[in-house]
Amino acid sequence: MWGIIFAASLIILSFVYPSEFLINLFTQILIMGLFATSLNLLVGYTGMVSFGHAGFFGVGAYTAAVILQKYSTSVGFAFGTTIVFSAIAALIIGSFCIRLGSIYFAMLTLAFNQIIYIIVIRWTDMTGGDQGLIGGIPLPGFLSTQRAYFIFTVIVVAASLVICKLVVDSPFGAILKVIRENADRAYSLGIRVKSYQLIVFVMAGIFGGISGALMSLSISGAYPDFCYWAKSAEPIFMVVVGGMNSFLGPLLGAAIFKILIAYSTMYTNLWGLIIGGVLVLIILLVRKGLADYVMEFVAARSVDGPKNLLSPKKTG
Amino acid sequence: MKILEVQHLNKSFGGLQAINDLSLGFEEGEMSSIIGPNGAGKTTFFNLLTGYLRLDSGKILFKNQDISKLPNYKIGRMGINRSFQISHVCPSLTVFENLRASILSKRKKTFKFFTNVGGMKDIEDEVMSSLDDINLKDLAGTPATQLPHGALKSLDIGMALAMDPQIALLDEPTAGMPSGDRMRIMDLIQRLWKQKGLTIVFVEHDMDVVFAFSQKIRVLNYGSLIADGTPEEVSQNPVVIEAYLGDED
Amino acid sequence: MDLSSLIECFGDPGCLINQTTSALIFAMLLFLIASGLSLIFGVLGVMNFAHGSLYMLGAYLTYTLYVGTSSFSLAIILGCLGMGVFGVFFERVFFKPIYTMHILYQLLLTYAFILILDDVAKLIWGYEFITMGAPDAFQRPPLELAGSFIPTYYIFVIAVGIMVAVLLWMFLRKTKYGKLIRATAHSSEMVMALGKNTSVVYAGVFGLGAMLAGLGGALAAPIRSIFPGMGSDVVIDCFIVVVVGGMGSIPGAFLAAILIGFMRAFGIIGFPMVEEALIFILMAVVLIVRPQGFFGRAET
Amino acid sequence: MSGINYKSEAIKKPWMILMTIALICSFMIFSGTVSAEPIKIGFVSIMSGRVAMLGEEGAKGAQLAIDEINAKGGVIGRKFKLLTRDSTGKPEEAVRIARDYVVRDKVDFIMDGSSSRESFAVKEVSRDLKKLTMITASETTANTADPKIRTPYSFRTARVAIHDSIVGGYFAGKVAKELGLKKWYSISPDYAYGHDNTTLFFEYLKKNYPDFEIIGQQWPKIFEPDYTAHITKIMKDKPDAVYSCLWGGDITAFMEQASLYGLFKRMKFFGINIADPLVLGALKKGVPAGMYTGGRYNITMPDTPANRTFGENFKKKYGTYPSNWSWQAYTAVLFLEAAVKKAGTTDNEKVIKALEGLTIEAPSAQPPRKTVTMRANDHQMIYYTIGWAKTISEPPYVTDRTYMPWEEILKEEAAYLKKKGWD
Repeated sequence: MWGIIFAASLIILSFVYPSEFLINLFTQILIMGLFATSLNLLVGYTGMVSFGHAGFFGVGAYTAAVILQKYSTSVGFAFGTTIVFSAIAALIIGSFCIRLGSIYFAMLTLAFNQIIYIIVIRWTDMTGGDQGLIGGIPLPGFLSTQRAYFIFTVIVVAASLVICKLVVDSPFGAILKVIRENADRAYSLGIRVKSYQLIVFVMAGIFGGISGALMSLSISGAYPDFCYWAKSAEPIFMVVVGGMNSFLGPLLGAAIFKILIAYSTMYTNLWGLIIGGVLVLIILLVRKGLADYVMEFVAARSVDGPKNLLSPKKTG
Repeated sequence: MKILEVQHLNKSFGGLQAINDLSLGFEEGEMSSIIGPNGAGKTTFFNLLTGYLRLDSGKILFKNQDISKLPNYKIGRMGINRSFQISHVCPSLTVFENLRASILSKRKKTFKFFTNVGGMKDIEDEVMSSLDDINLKDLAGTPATQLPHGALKSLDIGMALAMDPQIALLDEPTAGMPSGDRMRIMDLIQRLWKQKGLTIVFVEHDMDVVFAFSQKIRVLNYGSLIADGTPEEVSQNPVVIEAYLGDED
Repeated sequence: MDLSSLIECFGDPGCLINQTTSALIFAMLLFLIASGLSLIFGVLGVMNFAHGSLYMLGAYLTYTLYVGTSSFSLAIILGCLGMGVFGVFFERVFFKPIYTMHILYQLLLTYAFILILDDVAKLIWGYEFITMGAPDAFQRPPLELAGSFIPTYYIFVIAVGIMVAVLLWMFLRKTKYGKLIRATAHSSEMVMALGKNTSVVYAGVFGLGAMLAGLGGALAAPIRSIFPGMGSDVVIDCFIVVVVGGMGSIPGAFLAAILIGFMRAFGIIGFPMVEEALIFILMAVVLIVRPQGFFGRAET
Repeated sequence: MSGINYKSEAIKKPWMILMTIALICSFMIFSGTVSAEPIKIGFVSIMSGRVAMLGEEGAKGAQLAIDEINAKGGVIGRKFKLLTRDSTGKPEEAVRIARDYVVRDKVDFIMDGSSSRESFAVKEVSRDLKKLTMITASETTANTADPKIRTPYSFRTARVAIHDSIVGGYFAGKVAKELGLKKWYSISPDYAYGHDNTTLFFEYLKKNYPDFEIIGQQWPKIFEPDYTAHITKIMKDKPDAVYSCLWGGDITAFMEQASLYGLFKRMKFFGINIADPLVLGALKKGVPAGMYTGGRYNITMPDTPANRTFGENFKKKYGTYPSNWSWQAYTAVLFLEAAVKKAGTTDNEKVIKALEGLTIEAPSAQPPRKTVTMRANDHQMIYYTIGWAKTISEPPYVTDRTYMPWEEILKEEAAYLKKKGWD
């Protein structure tokens, strides 16, 4: 399975070329890559544009952090509870959101995202309020070094990506694509569109929560920024820049985003100009994610000449 | 035995009475057509039958079971499948993937999460055979957006027929085709109709096609049934001639 | 949750007027910005995240003009016109290509402009927060009414807000251009079919929206501190107003802004810690129960 | 159009640094002195968005100190070099940058100039990688007072909420006694610093002036643009005095809106953060007189020659007077210089030993002292200037400054720590 090869190669890489800088950077790239891929289950595969995905990132981050800080020392239990809580949150929010179409769906997810943010800010004794969860998160011995945590992240992210890939390539995934393309047709084929949308929404919430938990353990703390609406824009950046129609597009987008921020903050305080500029260029000129562009380029070369390179614009 | 029956159906949009006290039934295994001027309520009637629209009053019976309140996906699952006036296909998916959706839904294999859909041999074979039925086998790999109009229409129809429907409601299957292609696609539909013993209802404007392929013809005008009978009866029916055929030669 | 002081406040006229004025001032500023956003969404069908940045640029522009000309009225007028021109330019260059794009690209492009415009503001006006201070004409002591205090500047802003609301409504209802805009909102293909040049309408609408946001910024400048990034919080409140009021409807935006203004003003007394959450819950409820909001068109 | 500001220099800055380093290196090679690596300090803070002044002002203060030290030939034969990076306000970025400083740039010390949230995240990095970190901005008491949270590797040269509150309560108690201010109100931002500072202030006010009552408290969210609803509520309750620890853009917005309501004419206002030069500089319409402000940092508080020269040097280099974040970063570099000189090496363990209990001369020492000290047990700087004053409408905007002797401050602090079980 290519998933195992992908994970093994990263781990070997971390030993052969042990620059800690890259390890820290790649840990965060992988975490944000999983976060973006979980959003792409909704956006790229089911056509549901959610602008509130950071809510689940925050739920995951705080659940794992609070449990490890106060209630237990087992990372497994923390992740288990994270999955359960993220699933519940996604179920509740999803059951409301799937009734609405495109722009209203985006607005409702944004509203729920901010409600989670305000709960986190106001519930000071559990979440530390505006301050965030301070005092560090005790990690068990085997996770104490940066490299150990990197390997842990690689394993968790690779496993999650493999599961996502299986689901996307399964019959369920095929039906999701039909729902994205033409929900009316799906109904006439006897497909209960709403339940598929809810299931994929919950799945995206779970993996969003897992990436949140990975992040809070990696920086040993959870902060309200994780569930602020601006955080929801980051995975959308990664999905669009990386490419919506290819499975690893969002992961590539996460790498681009993180590397762009890492190097732009090194030389200037105007990182907003750079990130914004890159985005405008990609949207106005390239109009496709990087991975999609490459895939189409390759596809055009092999099958039937360059004519379908200029595939018609994706209609709204 | 009437497989699908409608009793005193009414549907109005604001002031406009789209369907006016309509009652008719479809015999099992029968290939019948519905004709009428534009705006006669043909598509509205199909939308009501398949649950895309809620009826104001009246009853829809499928094998004597009242389905007027059921949602569209339940009706679709029971075997009442349709094609659309403007073909509803999945643009960026390939022809194969489009049709596979019908087969998967028919075989109730959509809720499988971890088996690779590419590897399901039985499904693949069935899709290929359905493609063969509608002569689209060689276009299996091309995305729907790049299909010529004729192929697009047959894909739309194919997706409905692939469901082995109890009754297939085809909304203007030959719309926008030159007359030669029309006959060819109707022959194809007729062949499948005989081969699989389906019940087919199709909406059509081209009178040659109507009279060539319908065992029964229903004429709708302003939402009410003005004629219902065999092609011969309908062609002599004065009301139809006056309201619809008019100066038809 | 202390409902007692809320009930007590309803009893005491002074407190009632106080909280009403603070509700109205918040509502009017919010309405000016949100009306532009609603108009742009109604006609262009694009949810413009960068609208908050237009409000910020309006505030900065007015501040600079006020420092330059030291006449508040001139600063406001030029500030608004400047923003109108900027809006037209902004639409022609950046927005034109995205109308037919997938809604995801639209959201992200407008979000990208928040980042860009914030940094542009930081480059030009520096990172420190700036306060313009109320112009001398309004330094007079507040109006006393039955134990309540209403600053003169707030009366001015509320008056301007209501005036603009009426003017905008009449403009859309009565004038030729207004009808053209509403027709384009309804279906741009039809208007194009009638031979009207919709791109002029689009540019005009965006310019008008930017001007309204600029006016909001200009009026907010004297009483709020101006800093790069002040737009991004306001834009969320604007979305609530647009959604609750009904996407594309100006009267809806006016009513929703006032509702949210009152919820804030009296929420602070009744439910001090959660009044912000209440507003988002309102947005969620409206989206679920009646997605088209008060007066919006039901989604066909 | 106010001229292009410090920002464009920032873009030129990397080239300037590169050039100066090239010069220094070439100079070192030719002069044959021990050509040593510069002592690198990694400064991480937020330099964009709403609170960009935290990072920008901190970096300016640190750079000024470094330039002064390097001009005198540096310390143990090596010059200092400051690396600055913007955490963009994201905690995970602050952590990643702090780790990069240690791992890639091999910095000798980290300087954490970020707001409370990111500073707690960076603290975990200093604990994790055992790297000496100077906290120069976060004022939340728990950062150094709470044994569970503080780490042996971090020191703080920022003022602490507990000290501010003790002095505030002491000063306000005196004024309240004089003017009989019985009914008090508070409006502070709803986050750790806001709650921490306000509750402690009232605790110490009670110690100095027992018979007062709090008739109401408001907690607007941080960066709230519109305080009118809060102001009208306060005006309704008609307190005698209002305490607030709003700061930066929030306090200016609040004062603008409150002066329209004439709030300051109806009640005394105790704003601990009014005297910050950024706030005073921003208040175009002049500062309303008769308010009471905490000293925070001001060129005239303390009114000593050392502080005056520091202020003038800062203005010469950057065109504006230093703010609270500037002198705290400046003092942090002075501490590092003295500790490295005393330890004779930049090895963190030894420098930590040298730093504990170290006393150095600093412009911000509270008269009569000229020095500030880094306390050994909780790594917190003490003896810095905390005073209160009354505001007047002309520069320097503050008059009749009063200070509380540090002995008493420390006594009160000890009592507080015992009560909190943190001693």
